[in-house]
Amino acid sequence: MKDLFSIIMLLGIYSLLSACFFVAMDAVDVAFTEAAVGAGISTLLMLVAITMTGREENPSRHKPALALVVVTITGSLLIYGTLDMPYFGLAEDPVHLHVAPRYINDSMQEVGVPNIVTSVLASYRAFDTFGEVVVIFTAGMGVLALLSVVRLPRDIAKDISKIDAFNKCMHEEHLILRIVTKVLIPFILLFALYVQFHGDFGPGGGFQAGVIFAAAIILYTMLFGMNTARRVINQSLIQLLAAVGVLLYGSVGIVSLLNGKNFLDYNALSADPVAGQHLGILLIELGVGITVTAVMVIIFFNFAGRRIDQQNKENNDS
Amino acid sequence: MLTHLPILQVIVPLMAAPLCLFLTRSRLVWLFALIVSGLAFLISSLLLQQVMDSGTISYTLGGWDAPWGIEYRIDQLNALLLLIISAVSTVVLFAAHTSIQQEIPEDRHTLFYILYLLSLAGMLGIVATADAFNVFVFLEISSLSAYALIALGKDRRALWAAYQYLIMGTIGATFILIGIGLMYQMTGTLNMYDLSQRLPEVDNTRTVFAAFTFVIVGVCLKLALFPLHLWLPNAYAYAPSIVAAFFAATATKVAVYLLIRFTFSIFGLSFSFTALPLQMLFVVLGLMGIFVASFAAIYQTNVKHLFAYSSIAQIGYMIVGFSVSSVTGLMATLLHLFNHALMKSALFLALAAVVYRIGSVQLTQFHGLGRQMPYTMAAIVIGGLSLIGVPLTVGFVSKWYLIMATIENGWWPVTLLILLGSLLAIVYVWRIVEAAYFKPPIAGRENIKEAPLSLLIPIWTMVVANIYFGIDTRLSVQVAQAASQSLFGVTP
Amino acid sequence: MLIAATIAILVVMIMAILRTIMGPTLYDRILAVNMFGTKTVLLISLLGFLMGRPEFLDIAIVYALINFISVIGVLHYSDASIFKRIDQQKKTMKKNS
Amino acid sequence: MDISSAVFLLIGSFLCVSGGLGILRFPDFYTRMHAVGVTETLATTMILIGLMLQNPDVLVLLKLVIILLMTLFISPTASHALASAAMQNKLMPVLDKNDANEKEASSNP
Amino acid sequence: MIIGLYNYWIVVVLMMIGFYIVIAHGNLIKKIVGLSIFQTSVFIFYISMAKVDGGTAPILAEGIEQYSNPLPHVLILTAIVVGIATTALGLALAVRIKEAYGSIEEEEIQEKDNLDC
Repeated sequence: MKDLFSIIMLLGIYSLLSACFFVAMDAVDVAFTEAAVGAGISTLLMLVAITMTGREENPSRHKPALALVVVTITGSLLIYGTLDMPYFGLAEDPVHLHVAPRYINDSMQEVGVPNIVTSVLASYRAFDTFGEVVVIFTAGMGVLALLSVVRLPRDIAKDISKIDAFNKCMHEEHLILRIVTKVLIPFILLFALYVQFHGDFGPGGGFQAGVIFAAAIILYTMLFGMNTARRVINQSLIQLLAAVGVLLYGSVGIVSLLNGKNFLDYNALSADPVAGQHLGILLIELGVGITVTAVMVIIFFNFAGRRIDQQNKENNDS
Repeated sequence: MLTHLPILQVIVPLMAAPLCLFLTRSRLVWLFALIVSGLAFLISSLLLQQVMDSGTISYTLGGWDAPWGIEYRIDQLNALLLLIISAVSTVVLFAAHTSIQQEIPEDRHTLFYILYLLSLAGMLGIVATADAFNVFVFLEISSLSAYALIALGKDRRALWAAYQYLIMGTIGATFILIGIGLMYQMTGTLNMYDLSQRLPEVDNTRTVFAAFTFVIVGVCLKLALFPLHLWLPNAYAYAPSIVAAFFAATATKVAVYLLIRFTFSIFGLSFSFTALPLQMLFVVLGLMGIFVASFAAIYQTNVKHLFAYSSIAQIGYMIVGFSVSSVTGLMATLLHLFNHALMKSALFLALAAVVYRIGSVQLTQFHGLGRQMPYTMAAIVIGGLSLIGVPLTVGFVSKWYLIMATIENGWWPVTLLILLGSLLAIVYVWRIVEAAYFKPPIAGRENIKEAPLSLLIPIWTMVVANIYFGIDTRLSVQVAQAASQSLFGVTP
Repeated sequence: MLIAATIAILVVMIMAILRTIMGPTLYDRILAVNMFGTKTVLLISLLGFLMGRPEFLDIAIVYALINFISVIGVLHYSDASIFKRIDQQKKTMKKNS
Repeated sequence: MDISSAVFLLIGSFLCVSGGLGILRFPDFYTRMHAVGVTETLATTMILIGLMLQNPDVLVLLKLVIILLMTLFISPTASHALASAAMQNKLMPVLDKNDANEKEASSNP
Repeated sequence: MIIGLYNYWIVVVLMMIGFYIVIAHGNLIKKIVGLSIFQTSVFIFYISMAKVDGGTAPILAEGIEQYSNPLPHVLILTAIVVGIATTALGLALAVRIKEAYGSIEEEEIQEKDNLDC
């Protein structure tokens, strides 16, 4: 298949399917994230990218022979490796016997959160999650470094005049889409908040909420235009927000350091350990949510902004 | 606060990176980053001292005990690595402000420092952690920032190099992830120490064998070991000079560290060297790396390319030392790790100075620079001598131990080949010397001045370190020996 | 009965995938993907009941949302954008003013 | 209760399958669109009502209602946007049978 | 054995499809798509090892004895984030490469580079 567009569609389907599989495998949190990220954000990013890079794959010249050899070797090594694997789904696999039982049996007393995934994510292995937030932050900064376009005050003034023109014709076009979106967006935001704060009890948490929040903003941007969105959401402010999320997460850790406990030990936050854990998880999830929202919006805005910039250049040339 | 040093080591640069966004002026951000990096250096020296005095330090994050929570575990090996990384980073950052003025557009400066600090924190995190999955997370932090930093280079080929690096690096990281998954599946744990306890029970299974292979291949991709090195030369050659200096001195070292950690500490010596014909494989690949890369280096016309290929050759030496699998061999590897960081940072910083003055690193542009930029060129010469392994430089010390190790093992042909490889180094270093000192200056470029002091100071810090550690080997040898002995389980 | 419904939906999903692969036009593909998304929402809800833990319907809500957003996104960024007309209108407006 | 739920689920499944057949067998984009657009909303409604009759607790019921409302909101909107996009880009419906065969043959290499 | 392991074999096949796309295809976007498939398959591998027969999602509720293993879920949540970060950065690079070289085919780019040298 040479058309990148359909390839990306199929990738979206693959992602949806794997998310269904995750649900069937009891990994509800993962399915949640995969749906929002794989089928939503990542497909969108790829679509924006191919509008800038062109849709057709050059039909010529693969080097299948070498690749096939490498793939066959790797694949057969993996198959060879699976032969001694503990069978799928048995309760006496080593995976289920060593570390995990403590999470399942004791996390309620130690952390006090019914969703075990959240308690492992945000407390037992909180430092991994900190790393994860930093990865996202890094990606945001990387995309900024690669794609950001310098906007002179002159351009911004021009944009504002464009918005006014845009607003005039807006009511005539796509009335249905715009109205439905306008109705939906508050609900989406509300739902994102629910996911953010309900993560202790059901699937969800800061990351998923952040992605949904960002998705709402992206939807708005697509329907009401980049310039309107830029006026609502200040670029440098959103960059600072990305930093604030990371710092919020980190400062929870610093506070526990200052209270004489180890980094990210939430018991330092309150006299009662479980209350401390609750507070800690709430704060760090908030940090995750803020950073993820901000970075997703940064990434999308920079891709879309680059595209508009390219179009403007083409227009000026012609 | 002293008990919290292991975590502070990583968290200080990590938290400083987002803070940079709040500072507006490029100079201010630079100062801040420099201070942070200096602080990291201070912490790592304190840590090394602590480890040498009182043995391994363990630090549990979040207060959860080891196999359940994430643990930081600092022994002599990591302490040495932490010191190398933070020291190089500090010296390189000192030169950054001057060097990036010409190579990176003004509006990207803050982002440059942020990514630099993130990359630093990522590498420190990989080294400090004792949790296999945490390694993967921090590996990605350092690599993602590395891709972006390399892509900041002026030449458009920087983009292509960064893209290739991204593909190769992600494949490597995914392989490591598969390996970790297989290990986890067999043992149910992710903590390195716990893994090393539980793997022997299952180490005759095919799954563990596959896990080992995947981890090794993944690490070798990051390491740029000979047949997998294709991403490295362009990445170093087209990245901004400062970035090249930082990565040439540290990035591959971290990968070597991972290799040592996985083979020696996690899978254990007896498994690692019996499951695969690893010893044979690595000696052959290492030696081939030395020769192929050295020959390639001889034919380069771009000096950054030349030194990048020389880096691949030096990795070959490290791998040979590693595959000898004796205390001396590993010690040679660790010493070479330390020494190569010193040499390469000096050399690439000197190249940064050349770029600052003449804007190019083509060999033909070097004509006559010996007289026009005497101090910079002298630094390149000393660094080059060190690469060759001339006595009184650090290069000699590590080559000496390497040769000792191979002789100890009775591998005479290998010893000879190592010496031969050093001869090749003479050829490529000579080409630079010839161009810089024995050719007349290019017409119309008579008034090239010496590099500014802000570049010369870091360059010469590294050069002096090259000579100092070549004469006074007590510190480096002592630490390397202690680390190597502890990995082999020998009590001194 | 839940199982029967699940199987029916799986069959329809396969049909949708076939249509996505076959094309022929871009819009057929978008239509098939959109349909696939809706069926995924149903499948997830059914799976929740099948496994006896229906409280995870949040995921289905997210799917419904994401599905909508991606259809809008696809239309927005496909070659034949519905938003082109607006751009053209804007251009003519600029010329006039 | 169980029986009514089963009936609703069955109707829903049937509509789903017929929609699926439609998308596979119909000759051109607009007819396919018609098949999907008509069945989709009703099928979803039926299946969701079937699930509601399974006797879950209040919160689950609420979520099902939300999903139902959202589908009722979203799927017609999406269909509308898709159809109008196709129309604006001058994708013409196939009007007689020979035309359909030709078109399929030409655009399906 | 077949019943016990078939799941992993399918995962291996999926992984290798992704891996093949990455190394065999010259189009930069397609390489990233391949990478994405490769990574998603690794996620599936992790998640399948967490499943316990008869277990349910690891969210505590009354009257449920058997839960699936939560740890791989946590790891994969982190890995998904890493995956999207890599994808975003890779796409950004591809866009810049298109601007600089006017192409996103590996071979054309290398030809242009050779011309430069």
